Amino acid sequence: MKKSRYAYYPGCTLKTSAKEYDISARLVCKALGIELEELKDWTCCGAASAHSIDQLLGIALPALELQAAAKLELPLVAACALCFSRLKFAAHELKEEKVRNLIGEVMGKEISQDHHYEVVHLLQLLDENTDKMKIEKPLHGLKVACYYGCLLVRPKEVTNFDDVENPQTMDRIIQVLGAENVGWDFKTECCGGSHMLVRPDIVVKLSHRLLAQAQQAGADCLAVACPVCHSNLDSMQKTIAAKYKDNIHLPVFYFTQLAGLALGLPPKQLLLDKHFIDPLPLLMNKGLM
Amino acid sequence: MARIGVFVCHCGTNIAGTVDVTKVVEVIKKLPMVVLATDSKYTCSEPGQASIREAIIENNLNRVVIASCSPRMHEATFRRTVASTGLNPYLLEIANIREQCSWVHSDDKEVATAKAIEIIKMAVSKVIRHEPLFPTQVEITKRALIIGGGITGIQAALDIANAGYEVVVVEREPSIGGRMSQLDKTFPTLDCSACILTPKMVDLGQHPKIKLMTYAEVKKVKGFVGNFEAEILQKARKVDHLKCTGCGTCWQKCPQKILSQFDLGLGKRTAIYIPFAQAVPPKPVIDVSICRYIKYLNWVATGQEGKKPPECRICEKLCPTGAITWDQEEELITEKFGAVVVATGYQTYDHSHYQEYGGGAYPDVISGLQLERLMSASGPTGGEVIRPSDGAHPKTVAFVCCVGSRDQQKGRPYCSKVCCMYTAKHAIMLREHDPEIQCYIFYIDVRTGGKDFEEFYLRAIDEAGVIYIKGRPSKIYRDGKKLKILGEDALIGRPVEIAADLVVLATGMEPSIGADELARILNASYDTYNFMVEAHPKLRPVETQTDGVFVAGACVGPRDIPECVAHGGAAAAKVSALFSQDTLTTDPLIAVVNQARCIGCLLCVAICPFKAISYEVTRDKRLIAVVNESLCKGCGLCMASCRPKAVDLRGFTNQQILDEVNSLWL
Amino acid sequence: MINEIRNKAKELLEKKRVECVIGYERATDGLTARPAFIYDPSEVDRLIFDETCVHNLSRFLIDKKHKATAIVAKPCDSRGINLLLNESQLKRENLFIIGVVCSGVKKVRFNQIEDSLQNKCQYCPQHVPSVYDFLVGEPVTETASRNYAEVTAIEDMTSADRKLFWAEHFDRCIRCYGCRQVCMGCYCYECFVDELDPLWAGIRIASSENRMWNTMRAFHLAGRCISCGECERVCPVNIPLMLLNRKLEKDTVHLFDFEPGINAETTPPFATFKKGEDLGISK
Amino acid sequence: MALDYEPKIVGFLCNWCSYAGADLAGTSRTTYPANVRIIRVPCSGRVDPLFVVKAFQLGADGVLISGCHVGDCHYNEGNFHTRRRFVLLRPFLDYLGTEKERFRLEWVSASEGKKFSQLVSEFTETLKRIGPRKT
Repeated sequence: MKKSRYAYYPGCTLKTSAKEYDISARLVCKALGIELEELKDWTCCGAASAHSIDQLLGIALPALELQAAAKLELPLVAACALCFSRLKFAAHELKEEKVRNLIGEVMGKEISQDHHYEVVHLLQLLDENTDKMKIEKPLHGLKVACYYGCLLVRPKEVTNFDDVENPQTMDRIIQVLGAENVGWDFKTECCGGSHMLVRPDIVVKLSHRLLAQAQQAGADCLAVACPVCHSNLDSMQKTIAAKYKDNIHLPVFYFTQLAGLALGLPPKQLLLDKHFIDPLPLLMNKGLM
Repeated sequence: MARIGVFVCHCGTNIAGTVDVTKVVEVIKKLPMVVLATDSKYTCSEPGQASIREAIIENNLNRVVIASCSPRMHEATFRRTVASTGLNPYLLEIANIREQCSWVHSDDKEVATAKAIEIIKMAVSKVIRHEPLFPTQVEITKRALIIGGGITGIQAALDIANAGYEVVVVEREPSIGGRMSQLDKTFPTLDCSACILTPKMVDLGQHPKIKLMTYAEVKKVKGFVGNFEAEILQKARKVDHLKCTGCGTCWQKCPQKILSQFDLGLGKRTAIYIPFAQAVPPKPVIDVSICRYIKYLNWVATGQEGKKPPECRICEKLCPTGAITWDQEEELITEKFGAVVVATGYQTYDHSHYQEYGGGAYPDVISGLQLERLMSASGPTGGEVIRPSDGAHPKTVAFVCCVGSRDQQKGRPYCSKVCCMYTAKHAIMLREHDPEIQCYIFYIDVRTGGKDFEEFYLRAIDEAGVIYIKGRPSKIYRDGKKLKILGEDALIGRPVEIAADLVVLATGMEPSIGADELARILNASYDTYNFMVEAHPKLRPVETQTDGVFVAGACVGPRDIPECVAHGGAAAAKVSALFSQDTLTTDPLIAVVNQARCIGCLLCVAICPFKAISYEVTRDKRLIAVVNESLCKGCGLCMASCRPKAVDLRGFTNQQILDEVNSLWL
Repeated sequence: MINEIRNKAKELLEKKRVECVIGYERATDGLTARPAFIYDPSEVDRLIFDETCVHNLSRFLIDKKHKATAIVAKPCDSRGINLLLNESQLKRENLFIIGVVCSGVKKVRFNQIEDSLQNKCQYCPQHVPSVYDFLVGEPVTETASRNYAEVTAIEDMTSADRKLFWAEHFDRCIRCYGCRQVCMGCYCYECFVDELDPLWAGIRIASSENRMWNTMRAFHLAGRCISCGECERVCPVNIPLMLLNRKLEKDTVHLFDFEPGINAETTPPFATFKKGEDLGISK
Repeated sequence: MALDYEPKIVGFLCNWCSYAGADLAGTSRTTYPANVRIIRVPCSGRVDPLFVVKAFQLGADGVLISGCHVGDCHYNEGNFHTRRRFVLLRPFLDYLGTEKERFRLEWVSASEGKKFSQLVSEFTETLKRIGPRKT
């Protein structure tokens, strides 16, 4: 059901390496008349590390945010795919009374027995509100490869986001923005995620395949919904191109940035200049700036 | 006045060890109408039974209670014993004082004895109300209906017909032959499928006792074992098969073409067509959905809107025997049968559900069955294996096993059984087609349970140099002209990438479309995947819960050819055994209606799971329920729902059950 | 209103559309009503309809299954007709239903009429008959809401109290079977309670036998009682029989979402089932 | 509560599953209290509510109806109807003062001998706890 007010969980990266995602997201939601109420003193969701070390911790951390949102009696929206995944997992696990009690124990406080936590991703939020979008500058001529990453869609029974192999949520939004969404096969393949820190070689290999495929599919840029994917595809791109000696050059946007552009928000505000692969030339010669 | 004899069995120490049998006998002796109560070591033994027979005659007993093991154990035995003295076998009641008393109360002899006494009291109070019952006889129509003309149906039909009984085979396609006719060769012998199948098809087509109805469907079946009545819809062929000689001029000249279902979209067929060269009957039908003249007729009928289709009629002009009959319409034919064999077989899983493998999206990602058509000498490419996309000859071919099998995600958790072997077969045959072809097979497990299967699999590795990779691929995508398969070799734990020219998905089996609908028509049950459910998975594999309805072949579950043939034969044997009797004996433990009490609310008609209750109008214009004795299975649902207690169940009457309850407080 | 009924009755009888019109007429006491069977067009003026017309006349139709008959039906009576149609006790084509809009009928005791509605009317939301061929009266707007207050009141007792509560009532029962005779749902030729072999309920007037009778009478009407309240009205010892019927009605609505008499087609709850339904007993 | 009190349970068991299950309990020699008296019926759907009411009237402390698991009915649909009758009858008897703990419907398959013996033990326990029925 459509709502106009949401509890907002930015997550660590959006405060640091992915500022542009956070800011563009807030701006776009504002433009659509959607109120985002940031959770008070939120903690890390535990992504990537916590749950791979300690199952319980992996649920307890996001459970905190779920509780906070429940107190506000608002559905919780997450921007980062990893956070989204963790929150969804927690919500899924907390359906079990056993788990609820256990978590209550470790958190040292009574946790609400009402276990219908509503968690949505920013993509779903925008997709629901495309009708509210007043397109000032349609992104005509821009060929976008929508990249969802692996965590939004999997496992289906937990995230229940969209088709696992060929999701459409972002594509729909991109179309509304006036851009062209190219069909390609790697929408939900892994980019290497947090391996960037320990096994960059893996990331280079996987991300290269993604970029190469996107380019082969005729895309002239990528749209993503996850800060980790973004940093892999954007910041590693030069390294990748060098290693594989091919002329890959694909600006990587957050879908919120593209939305912002189309809604006529000033590019500066959207921090389009914060990317490693400078998207401005592309936007210029497409006459979008 | 009932004269009851009670026989308490020691069952060695099984009962006597826990229950004080002598005490029991003492108590039971004193019950009204009990003229004899005695015990014996082993009642079921010959001497035990003999003593019962003597006792019945000496004391001229007219009711017998045997307190021993569970009735599920020896009721039948003791019924025979009783019957052998001339007493009606249904005047017997078993008191279960072993399984439900001595064995479960071994810890307390007193309690067990007291309980045994009560159990026997219950039996006594019930047996008093037993009445002599007599099985009834019904005539049998010695004529079998076979639904499905695949190898299973063909086998069943031939066997029944050769046993001397009439058979009607109903096939929904224009020709019999089923899936097997689409195959090129069969594992593990690699003998040509057509060569072993077509002779059987011809035999069936020419058998004097078999009536073949192709292009027809079973729409309705009513009645019961021995006396079914089926409505069969004969679709309009627009061709008079009595006149047609099958010369083939029409389908050679017909200008209207469409992708052929038989070739799975790899080849074309005409509007007037036979599905394949060796079709039986070898006579065409007109596909009214595309025929130009039919289109023209519809155009005229619908007030000539839009562009005028050509008035083709070429087939009609060319037909030497004037067999084309445009006015031929579909007709509903009603036939009587004594038994039905369901052999509707399977279809392969639609691989377009596997987007991650580009199923349906990439022309060069094909199903196993499509490869069969490509390899078949009578197939669309005349046996030349080429890539559907560009006609190039593939040099690297990758197979993926368990597509639509063993996959929870796709709702197909079961193993389709044949894919491992047919994939090995494909690999071997591809090598024979072109020695330069390198095959890779991605598998979860290679299952070779069958005669010569393992050897065949090894042959694929040793002779055809197939490379088996353990693990289900994660993705298949187009990379230039090639298809990239991403997977993991689970044995070495490394990711693997293979660039192939052609990818073959070993699609699994699922029941043919409409299997569930047919099951409902036959009042037979089907599982969540719409496979038919056998009466018992081990002991009654070709029967269903509905008497007279048999199932065979792949409509019950994934099966290979020899199994299907065996099941077809098994079903045929059951049918023949049924037909070898002149009448059917029905169990007398069924519902009876007291017409004087019946108020005709017809609640029972609605409830009966076997449609065994109908109604009729009496002379005084009252509606009353009537039980069909051959359909009634004696479940008792009707009497439990009958307010005026107008219907009752022989052997478990209201009075009897009530008396059993009462006896506990007497 | 009454003239409409009389004219329609006259017309039906004159045109030989029906052989008999079943309605109400003034009883000899001059104030209560009683059932009337009109065969002669000239007698239609005997017919009346007002707040004293408490009886559910649909029961009389059962004997006229094969005769063309017209009947004056209040909403509750009309539900009865639907039930009988559903249980193939009536033939619709032989039936002409003069439906009357009803906003409740008065409590009637012997030869006096109290100035309050019958209990059944106080929670009856229906004012227009479910089925009719000809409707008389102005539609009423305000509707009572169906409520099971007095049922839940009993549910909330401890089972000991409940047992006591019913024991007190059932002990009074004299087994006159008036409740059965007046009920249009109790049309069995031979009621289970009259059966001797098997003997479901003893003939002696003992509380356990009475309990047996009252339990099964109600249960045989489970999913069938259309709450016309006749059983309770005729009970000479004032056993609150509707409390039994309405408990079952409450559960039937709740569990099977079924209300008897709304139409003649819907399959009653005991004649069908849903494979997936849980009904709150799955383990 | 008087511990020496031995409740009497009338058990209506369907011939194909539950009665066989009870037999299995015997064959595998699992012991359970001797408080249940088993009446064999072809199908749990054969059990007329009258039998239940009658059993209670006569003085049964508990009544058990047991049949094949839903979907496994030998007669395909029998237990679906049993279920519908039960869910209406049980609360009704409770309404009339017969505690609902005294009336149970349980699915016991032919292979669940253990389950049956546990069921009887547990049922007997419950009945002992709530004590004799005062009629």
